[in-house]
Amino acid sequence: MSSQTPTVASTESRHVGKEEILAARSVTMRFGGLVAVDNVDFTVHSGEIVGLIGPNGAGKTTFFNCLTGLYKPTSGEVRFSGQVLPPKPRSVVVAGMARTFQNIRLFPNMTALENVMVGRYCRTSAMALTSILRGPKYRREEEATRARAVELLDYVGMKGQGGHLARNLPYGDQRRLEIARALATDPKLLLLDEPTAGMNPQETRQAEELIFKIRDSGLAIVVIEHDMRFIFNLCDRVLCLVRGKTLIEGTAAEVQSDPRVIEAYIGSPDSDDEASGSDVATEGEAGNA
Amino acid sequence: MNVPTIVTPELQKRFHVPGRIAALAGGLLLAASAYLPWAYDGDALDNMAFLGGPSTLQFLGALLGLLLAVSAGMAWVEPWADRKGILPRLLMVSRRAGWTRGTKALGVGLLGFIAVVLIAIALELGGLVTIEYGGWVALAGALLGFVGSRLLTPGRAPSLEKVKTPAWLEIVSIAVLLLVALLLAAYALNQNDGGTFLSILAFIGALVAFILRVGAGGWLSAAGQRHRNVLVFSSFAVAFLFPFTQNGSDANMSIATQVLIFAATAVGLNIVVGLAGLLDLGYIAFLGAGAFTAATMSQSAFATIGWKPPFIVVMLIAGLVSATLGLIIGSPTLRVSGDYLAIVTLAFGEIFRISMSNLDGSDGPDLVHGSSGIPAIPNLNLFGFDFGKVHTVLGIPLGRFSNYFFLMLLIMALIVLVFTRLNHSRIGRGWVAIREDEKAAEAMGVNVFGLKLLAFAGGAFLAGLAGAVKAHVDQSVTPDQYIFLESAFLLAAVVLGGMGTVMGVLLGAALLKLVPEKLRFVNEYRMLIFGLLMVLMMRFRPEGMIPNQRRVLEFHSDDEELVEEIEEDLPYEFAEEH
Amino acid sequence: MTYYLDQLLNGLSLGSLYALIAVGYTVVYGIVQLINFAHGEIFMIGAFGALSTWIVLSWVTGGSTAWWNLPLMLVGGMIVAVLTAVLMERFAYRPLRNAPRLAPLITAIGISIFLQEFVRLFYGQIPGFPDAKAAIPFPQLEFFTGPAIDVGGLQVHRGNFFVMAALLICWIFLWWFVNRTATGRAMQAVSQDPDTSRLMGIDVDRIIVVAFAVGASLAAVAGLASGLRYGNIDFKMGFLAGLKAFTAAVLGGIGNINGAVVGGLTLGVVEAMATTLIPGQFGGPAWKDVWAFVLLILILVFRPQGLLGAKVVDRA
Amino acid sequence: MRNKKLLGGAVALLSASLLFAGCGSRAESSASATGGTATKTAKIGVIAPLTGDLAVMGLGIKNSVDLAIKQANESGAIPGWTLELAAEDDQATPDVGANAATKLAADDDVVAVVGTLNSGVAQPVQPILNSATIAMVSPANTSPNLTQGADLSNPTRTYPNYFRTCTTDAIQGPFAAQYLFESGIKKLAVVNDKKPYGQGLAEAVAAKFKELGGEVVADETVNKDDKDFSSVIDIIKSKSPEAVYFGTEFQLAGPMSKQMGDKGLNVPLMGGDGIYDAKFIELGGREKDLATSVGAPIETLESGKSFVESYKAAGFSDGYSAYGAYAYDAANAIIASLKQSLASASDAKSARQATIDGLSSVSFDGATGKVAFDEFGDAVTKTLTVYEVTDGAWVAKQTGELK
Repeated sequence: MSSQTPTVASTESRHVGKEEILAARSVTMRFGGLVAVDNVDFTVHSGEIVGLIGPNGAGKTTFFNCLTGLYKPTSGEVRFSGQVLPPKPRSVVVAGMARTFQNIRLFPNMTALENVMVGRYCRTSAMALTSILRGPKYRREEEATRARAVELLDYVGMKGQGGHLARNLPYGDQRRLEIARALATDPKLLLLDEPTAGMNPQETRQAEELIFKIRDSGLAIVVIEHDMRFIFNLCDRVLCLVRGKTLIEGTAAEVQSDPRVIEAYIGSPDSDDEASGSDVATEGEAGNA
Repeated sequence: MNVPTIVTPELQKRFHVPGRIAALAGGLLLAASAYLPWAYDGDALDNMAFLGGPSTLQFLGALLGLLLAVSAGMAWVEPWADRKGILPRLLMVSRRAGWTRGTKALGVGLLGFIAVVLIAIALELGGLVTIEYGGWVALAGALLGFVGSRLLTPGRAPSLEKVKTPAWLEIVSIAVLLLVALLLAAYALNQNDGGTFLSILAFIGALVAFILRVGAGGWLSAAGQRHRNVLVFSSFAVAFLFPFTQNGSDANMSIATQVLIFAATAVGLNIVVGLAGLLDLGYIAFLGAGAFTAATMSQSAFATIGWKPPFIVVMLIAGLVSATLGLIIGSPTLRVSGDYLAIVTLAFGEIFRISMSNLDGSDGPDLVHGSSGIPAIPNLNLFGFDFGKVHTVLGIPLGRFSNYFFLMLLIMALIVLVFTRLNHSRIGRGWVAIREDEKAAEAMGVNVFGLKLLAFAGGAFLAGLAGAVKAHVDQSVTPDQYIFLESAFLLAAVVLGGMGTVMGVLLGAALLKLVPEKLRFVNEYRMLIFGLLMVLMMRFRPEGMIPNQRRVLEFHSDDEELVEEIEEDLPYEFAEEH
Repeated sequence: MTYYLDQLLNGLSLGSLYALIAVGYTVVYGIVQLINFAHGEIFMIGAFGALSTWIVLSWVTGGSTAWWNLPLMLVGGMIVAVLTAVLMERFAYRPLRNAPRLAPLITAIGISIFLQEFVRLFYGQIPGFPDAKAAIPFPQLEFFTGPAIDVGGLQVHRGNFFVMAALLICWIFLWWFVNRTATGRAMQAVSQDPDTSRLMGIDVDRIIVVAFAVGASLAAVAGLASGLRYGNIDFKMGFLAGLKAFTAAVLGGIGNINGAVVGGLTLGVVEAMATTLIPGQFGGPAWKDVWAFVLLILILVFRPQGLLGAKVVDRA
Repeated sequence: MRNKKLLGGAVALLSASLLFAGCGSRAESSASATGGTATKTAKIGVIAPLTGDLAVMGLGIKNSVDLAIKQANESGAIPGWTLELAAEDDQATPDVGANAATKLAADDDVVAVVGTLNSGVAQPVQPILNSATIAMVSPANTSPNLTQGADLSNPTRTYPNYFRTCTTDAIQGPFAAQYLFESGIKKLAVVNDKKPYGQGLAEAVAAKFKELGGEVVADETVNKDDKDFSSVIDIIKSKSPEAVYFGTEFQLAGPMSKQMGDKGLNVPLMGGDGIYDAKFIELGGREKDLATSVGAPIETLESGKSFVESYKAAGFSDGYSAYGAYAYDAANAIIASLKQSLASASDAKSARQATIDGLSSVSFDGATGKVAFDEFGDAVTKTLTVYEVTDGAWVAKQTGELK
């Protein structure tokens, strides 16, 4: 298969001794006649940042959704820490995989702190009766939840902003809050869907720092991004998808220098998809700027 | 709201001082008019035909007038605050109050109050000629006050909640306020005359508007937050005292008991609609299921189930039966949401009603005698306490409905406890998250389906409890009591009062049940008004009378000034009001 | 056999009535994703409009029930129904277009109650009009009512012919309107993507008004048909009919005009057959509405796009 | 210094106004308003739907009671006492009815109540009035259970304060069955609207008809909100009955009769007193349709005629409707009992028990015939009349008693 390029071997060798967290094997996703993801293999090890790139319509988000249980792959399997997870978003979160959304999906009318506290939902256990009776155990758990949420807000650089409603936060903070919320689920793997979309260079730099900080704390991270500079600064490894297929997988430097990637982004003259071609062109420029 | 601005800011700037004088004079004029006769004849309202002896309503009017004068005049008194002494220190506090805003609110409220009184006099005695000169003086005063207050510039926003006050003062204020509320409510309820009742409502409305706009509301709610237990306890204490104000009459207690049953059901509905954001148009079925369960297990000769356990057990079973129905009705939520869910619940409600009328022996098993239902349900007897008897406490006889009122009060306390504690817990956050964005909630590991079912089952359980008591209060249960319109009424109580709050729903339920009882002359038009009210509320104040602040933001997100104002008020973690 | 054909015919004629009303739900839903819960009341208003027209005519004609009253009554009913629907859209729904989903639904319930009560309380106040607090007899026009016609052993009520013919004509007209006129095509565009349509210069507000008006016209036809067929109208007639018609719209696939027609006919036949075919205690007329609602729930749960498929909207 | 004066002045003004409110010249005035009247007051309550769908019938009841009270006051029927009307709206809803009953029970002047219209509303009202020992006489409740308890084969009176002037389903139904059977009909279809009145009546008809040896070929129900009965009619038609008995009110029966005709089911439709109304014919009732109504035709009774005349003379804006005459009789029965109970009473409240006791022995000729109550509180009169639609109007066909 196309992923069996020599580059893979070299990256694998770099991760000897590291635990394999996520392993997708020949994942295929069909919608009717359309093959959105075609036979993709993908591996993530603990403590690494992997980038997922590709022109619009390449199937990045669909692949993401397959990984996070929003879609059940038509064929192939996704193993997380060696286990095949049931295709339910909830079980995926409980297993230790958390995500953010391309178009921010916070709980707009909850405060920032509450948003993060919702993230703790799957790591806490108080049920209806305990919540009504409020014994010492409940109080301890609630206190711990709040403390953790405050801590996470500090961690992503939103100290003291917990009282604001999510909908009224500046754009950059909303992105950060989404990450804090995802971190609240105690993930082993964090999947970020275009974390810097729409950000200015300064905000992008801050996001970059945040992501490094998270990686240094031992989490594995998968990032979808169009901003090439961002991706190549950040990622240990990069997977490039084109029309649902793996074009290349390798270190940032390898992918960056691969002519096929540039071709995929800027489009070859015989490109059959006008719309995506032109979109990609502008984005490619932005990325290279 | 697109009300054209007649009073422009420029106009206000120019006529600020005359406006203040006019408001002051109007208030004093009104206060003075209370000593003049307002009505030609004593039959209207509470007899306003006397010179020199104000009736209660006139006295209340005078009180509002004085309040207007004081509030309008405060701007001139305040400069003295720079001196020393105890009085100037009080004035320092007054600087934090929004007197001008209060004056404006009171100007409107006062005009409304006088208008209601005069219209009631004219209607009850037949024509405007029956209004005596005092009435016209009062109207002139109110108009003067209104125009004057409109001409004032809005002035500063109140910040009374930042005033540091000793704890005893706060506690005493809460208690006094609730006692005043009790007395006002008791007084209003004892009026059988629709005009008087409406006038008192107008008075309360004007007073509350004033208190809120002045900023005392902020202070009170801050005080209430600090002494939440005192607030909750004294609210229930005051409600507990209510039957003792009735001199042994059961007439109002009958209504009050029904208000409580209705409100308890509405609070249950509020879990489903207000917190979890699932619209349920068949909610009355749960109340019905509870009532039918209790009826079939009661001591009534018409009861169809031979097993007659003690009432506590019956109540639990009724709750569980309702909760089971809730689970069934909630199960489509796995696949259905939004408007479709509303329609599914509506259909379930209709299925419940039709099925009950069919369980009569000819179209189904004879479980509830079909449309005739189960009558002659005896009174409860709990631990030797006979609910049907009159019990005399401290020399005040407490009738049958008072007994049930106390029982419902206990159940209400339980329901409020359940509602608020769930709301401020992991579960409550999960519900709100589902309401806000179901997909995101699921992706964050919230057990969406489980929580939705819990909302349905929990709300239904509470309604089932209320239903079990209702069967005994009404002493008969028929399917006709549980029609779609009742579900719409419940929803209206939630919507009018304020989604997601307990206080709002209590207020909404009380108004919806009380107004038709007290305003007999609108009876024929009550459904018309009710329908119109629902439309207008959605248009102009969709967050309800006592809104959950979250909702205010949801509905008025484009009003930036308001958003900022509210955000400032928000506590660190959105501790919701009650 | 004739018996079952009779029942089938009952079902089809009842279903035609449902279908005429269901189109109103579906057209509006297709364009603004709004369940106009008050649409049943438009059907009722249409019937009252037709009756009022006849009453006014009878002041001149002395109460003639000749066939030529029909078109005039139809126009009268339509005018009143369309006017009500347009006012409703303008003053109640339009301001809520960007409000949370709950708001329009609650508004609709409010409007529904308001319209019923308005007719009940004030219709009889108009001089010369009958009191609407109870059912009012509907004029029985010659040719369209009267004894049943014998068609090969089947007793077919003349009202059945009228309502089924009305449905057929309206259906053809709608097809032409939606596919062959500029306004119709604009409607299609708005239903696909309102924002883009606005950018393309389509007056979306106007199209929405048109959708309400089209639905109201058909509801008025249904109101007139109902009056002729059953001989009386009352202020409550809209609630159950509206609910059933909504069921029909969902059954066929809400947002899909052909779906509304198919759904209406299916529901009518199911109801008529449930009366007959379900044996035992849980069959018969007493349970037919239960079965209709069970069908509605099953459809919503297992095939929310309906029989013919509907506009798929992300409802999360 | 001045500021303190000003504030002091304000405080003084406030307290002065409080003082004024406390002691005005109002005390003596209220005394003079109630004093001075020579007679004592007793009230007869009415609980009926005065607003809403059923207001027509409720207002007829209220006006008829009002008429009886005015007549009694004019003739000085109870020396030393003035009767007053206390009408409460029950909106045809049990909850509201219970509130109305509680309100009346709390009024010490109320001695008896006429009401309710609906059996469903009577159920919660009965116990409330009973515990206040207030007599309740219903002009319209037809459910036998209200007087005879749950087990009709072993009747026990549940509430000793409850009486009624109308007949129950247990009389009217069998009478209709008897009439149909005797007029040669052997195959009957029975339909009801699933409301307590209609269902009770239809069941009573079916039972008696079978007992007489006739055949009930169909027993169907319709939904009270429906307009289309064609499915049911086809079912009935396939059983070819000779008559259809429809337990319901005129709102459904009229259209049903019309649709039967349209479908070619040309057999008479019969109903109870709920369809004995001119509106039935307006809404589609056909010639030869039948209805039963309690008592002899009102025109044949001297007392009935005088009721109709005085009702018209009183100038009420609404007609006396279906239950006006029964309500008039109910009020007169109460007044008859009050003549005894109030004579020796010091106040209205103390006469309540005696009023209940007196009602059991009341007997006079009322607007609907003889008015008296049996040991359960049911009307003793078993006289009923069958009416037939003839030339677009109800015409009395046969008056008789249930055998």
